[in-house]
Amino acid sequence: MNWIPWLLAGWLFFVGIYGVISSRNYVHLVGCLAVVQSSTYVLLLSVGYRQGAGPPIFFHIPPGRAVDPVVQALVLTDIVVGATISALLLALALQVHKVKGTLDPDQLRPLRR
Amino acid sequence: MSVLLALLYVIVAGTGAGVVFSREPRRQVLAIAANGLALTLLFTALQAPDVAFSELVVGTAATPLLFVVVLASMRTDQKKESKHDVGGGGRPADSKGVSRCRPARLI
Amino acid sequence: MRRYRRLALFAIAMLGILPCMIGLFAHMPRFGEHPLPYGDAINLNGVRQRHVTNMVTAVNFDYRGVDTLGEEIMLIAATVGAVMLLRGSRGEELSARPGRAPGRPIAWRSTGQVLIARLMAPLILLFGLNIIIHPQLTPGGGFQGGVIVASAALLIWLGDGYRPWRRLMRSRPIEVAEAIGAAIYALCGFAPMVVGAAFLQNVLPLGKTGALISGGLILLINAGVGIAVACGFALLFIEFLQETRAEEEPDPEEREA
Amino acid sequence: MTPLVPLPVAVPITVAAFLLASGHFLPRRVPDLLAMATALAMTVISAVMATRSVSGPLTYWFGGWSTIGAQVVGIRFQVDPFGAALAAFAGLLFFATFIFAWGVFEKIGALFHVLMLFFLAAIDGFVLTHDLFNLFVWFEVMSVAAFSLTAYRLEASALEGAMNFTVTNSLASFCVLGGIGLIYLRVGALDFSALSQAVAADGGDPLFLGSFALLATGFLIKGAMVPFQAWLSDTHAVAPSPVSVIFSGIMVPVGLFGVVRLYFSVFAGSGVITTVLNTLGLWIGVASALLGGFMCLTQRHLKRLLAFSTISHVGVMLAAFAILSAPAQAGFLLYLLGHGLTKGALFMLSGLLLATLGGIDEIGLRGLGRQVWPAGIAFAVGGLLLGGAPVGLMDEGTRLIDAAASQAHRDWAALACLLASALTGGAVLRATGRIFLGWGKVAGEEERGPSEQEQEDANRPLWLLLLPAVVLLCLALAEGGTIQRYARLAVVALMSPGQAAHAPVPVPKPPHPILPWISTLLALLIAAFDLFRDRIPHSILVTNDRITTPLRHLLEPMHSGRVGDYVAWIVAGLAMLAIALSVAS
Repeated sequence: MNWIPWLLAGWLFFVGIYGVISSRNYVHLVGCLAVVQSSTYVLLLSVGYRQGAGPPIFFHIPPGRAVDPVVQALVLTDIVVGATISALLLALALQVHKVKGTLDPDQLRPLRR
Repeated sequence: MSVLLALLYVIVAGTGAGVVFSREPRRQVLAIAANGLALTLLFTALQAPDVAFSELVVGTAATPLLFVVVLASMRTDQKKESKHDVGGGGRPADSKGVSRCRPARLI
Repeated sequence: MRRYRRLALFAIAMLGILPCMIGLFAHMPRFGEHPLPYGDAINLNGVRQRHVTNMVTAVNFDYRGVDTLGEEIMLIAATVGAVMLLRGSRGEELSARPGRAPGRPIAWRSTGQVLIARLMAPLILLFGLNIIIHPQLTPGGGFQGGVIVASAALLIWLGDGYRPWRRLMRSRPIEVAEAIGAAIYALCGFAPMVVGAAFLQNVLPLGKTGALISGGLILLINAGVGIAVACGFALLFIEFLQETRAEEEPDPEEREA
Repeated sequence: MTPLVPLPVAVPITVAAFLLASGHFLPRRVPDLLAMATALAMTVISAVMATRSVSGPLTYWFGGWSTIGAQVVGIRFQVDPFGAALAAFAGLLFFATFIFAWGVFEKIGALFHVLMLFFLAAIDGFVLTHDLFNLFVWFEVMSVAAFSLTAYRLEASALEGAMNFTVTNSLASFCVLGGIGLIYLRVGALDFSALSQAVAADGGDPLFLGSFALLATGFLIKGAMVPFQAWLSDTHAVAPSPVSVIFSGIMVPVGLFGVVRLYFSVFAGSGVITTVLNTLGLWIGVASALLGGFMCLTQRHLKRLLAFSTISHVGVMLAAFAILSAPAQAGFLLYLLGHGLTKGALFMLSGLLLATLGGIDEIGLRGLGRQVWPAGIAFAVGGLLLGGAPVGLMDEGTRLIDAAASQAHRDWAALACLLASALTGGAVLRATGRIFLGWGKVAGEEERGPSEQEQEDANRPLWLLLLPAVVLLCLALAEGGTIQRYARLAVVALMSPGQAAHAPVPVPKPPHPILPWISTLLALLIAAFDLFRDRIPHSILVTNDRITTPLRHLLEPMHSGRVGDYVAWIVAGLAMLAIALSVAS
């Protein structure tokens, strides 16, 4: 049971990377990259979790035992930024499609030599 | 660790894999939204409402929307593409261009 | 590299990584039962020191405010990059003619759709604003609220169509507003230095814990982030949706058809 | 707390925000001037901090937070001479680049300046910070600004180069974030000092090793080391040349510096990690140096050639770091500065060729360079410097590295690095001879150059293009005595964070003075070999081919341009690090 969170983070990380490696479509690749990214969120939040503690919000309760707010702060901003980076990648994919008419990374080759 | 939490982890493992293994981009958009939803639930269970909220608006709404828009514009783009390419040799076959810049023997 | 060779390389690498990962897991502390000194320090002192009840906000905009400045910059850099990329090939002009995939019927908006969109847009907008202004108390804040606000504007597109939406969403002012969002953050950093405090030091009165106006500088910074995020996402939506439009002047051959 | 410390990060960001808001309304030249002034001001501020921090680190707590009890809750910058010197150098390079890019990016208004200023702020934050997550934030800002700058040309190759860059470097960020998660799991802190105490207490903890493997992977991807290097050549070749200047001159070396900083500030207490760096790190460095040098020689696209030479030289830097002794780190700093200046100048010169001659293909440009002969002289000087000529900063660094290597009984590494310099220098000199002197006719190959139109705007007078490159080269040629002494001071504070740099580390016994001459001679020979193929006996050519062809067949697939391949190699590299760490523990 105790391994589950770490195992999941590792699973998401490598399954996403597998997707990136085997992808035949840039749009699909961007989605896989987002999966890799989500693995880091899962890892960080699992690190900050504490058995039986509540969220670090003390609006109704007095300050005290709660899960770690630091990792949450780190992840929270990163999620939003991650979306904009996905957008950047999608914009790249869109332009690639316009210029080349294909999205298969294996059919494209950057400037050689 | 509660059973609920374990279950959510397993669900996320499934939806994450779903994103990777749905090779058809339009189907993948749905998988991405599902993955975002699963992550939202997991983050809520991990007592991180702020993060869950973030994941909810970004992972289930904004990102899938961008994907949909990109796919839509690629489809309209394809039409333009095919029109321009009539008799033009076709762009996807640019592998010819690659063979053009064949290396010189420099070493 | 051939595809199968690439996958073989990946498989071999995974064969190396997996035992290491298992060895690592064996040494991991028990899930949810290890000490979290940093988090505890914030949880125990945050409310007293910052007069806010949401510790995540306290960390984001106060204890680790510089990180968030960097994250905001990242967001702006990414949107600027995406906008630059999309605009690069077509300029900034606005076109209302939807691009169409061949063989797809044009779906007209029903009255109900328009009605729902018009009703929902202001509600969602208010919801987003509400999220933006309450991070000191409850979950939410500029990052989440900003995305919601930008999405609310999209409902105008759903309800009334592209042109009214674009008439409202001029990219130039939105760009300026995005920059102002970043500038607010940076200036909130500099302002305390004028009175001899550190960069981003929260020198404003903190207010009463649990009140709307509490947390001092946190509120200002958060508002700046909200503006930047809302405008950044609005710009992304504008530029991406613009991509689905056809060019303003239909090609002659198409006009014949 | 001196109020200077936050400025290198905060001022560029503020100016960039102002430019983003007002870029459309300002007269055309204002963004140029403002960006230049900012870069120059940051250079000065960083230089002041560099001198001041010699007597002890300048610590700055952001937001006024330091500790609650024993727990660090804030973020601090701890300015040490090493980091401040890098920040000053970054400012200088950006200043020169802004001059060089005067008016190039008019199409996008002030956006180029906005992104570049974000970039500068990120580099400064990266080298000054004393907090692990903050390091990650600046690392990622650096990446994102760089992603956006790469694809400016919107040609197919630029887009694909940018794609590969974005995907690989995003993975680098994820690896770093994962590493942060693992170390936070054990220590529950992010401040370097707390982390280093924890590591010193139990250096063999698998969590620390795993964390290091991920962090090192992330930074080595950015540092373009074997086997993570493939993205670099695609990206540098297609990025606009002012951007390439920054990439090669500072971004990639600073990525490597991430490992240096992390090792000395956090992981130095772990014997396992020290062993692994000392062996595997050295091999990776030497392998990158040789691979870069060899691939460099096989290129005909000038910017791609220079990109591979960057891999080679950064490999030398990694090898220097991996020796782990103090003089080697001083050599690292000097080499980094010298290389950044030289390589920056060379990228500017290739940008000049793109602007004036409209091409970048070495063979296609054969003899055409005569019109811009002053650039040819500068090119030759750059080639000689890369080739290890016994003058200037790079040579000063090389001598320290060689001395440290022989002190640590790693002479073979020094010799391999010498060979690598000769290879890259030879390649650049060959290109010089071909483009500017018209030597080395390759019949029938002229037409086979890259077919894509790559010309950059030629809206600047020649002298304006040439000036920054020449200034950078002059700086690279400068007598390195003072800087060498400063570098030897700086490493003291680098290697024992928080301490003052009291006395410079002593210079070890210098290597034989003939070594740099051998390297230069070798470079000239390599260049001559390629340029005068027709006069070389056939049997030698055949033997040469017999050696190089298998090597090329081995190495070229690594740089296939397919992002899947690159990512597969990244996983392989991660596996290599993980296995090495678990074997050593």
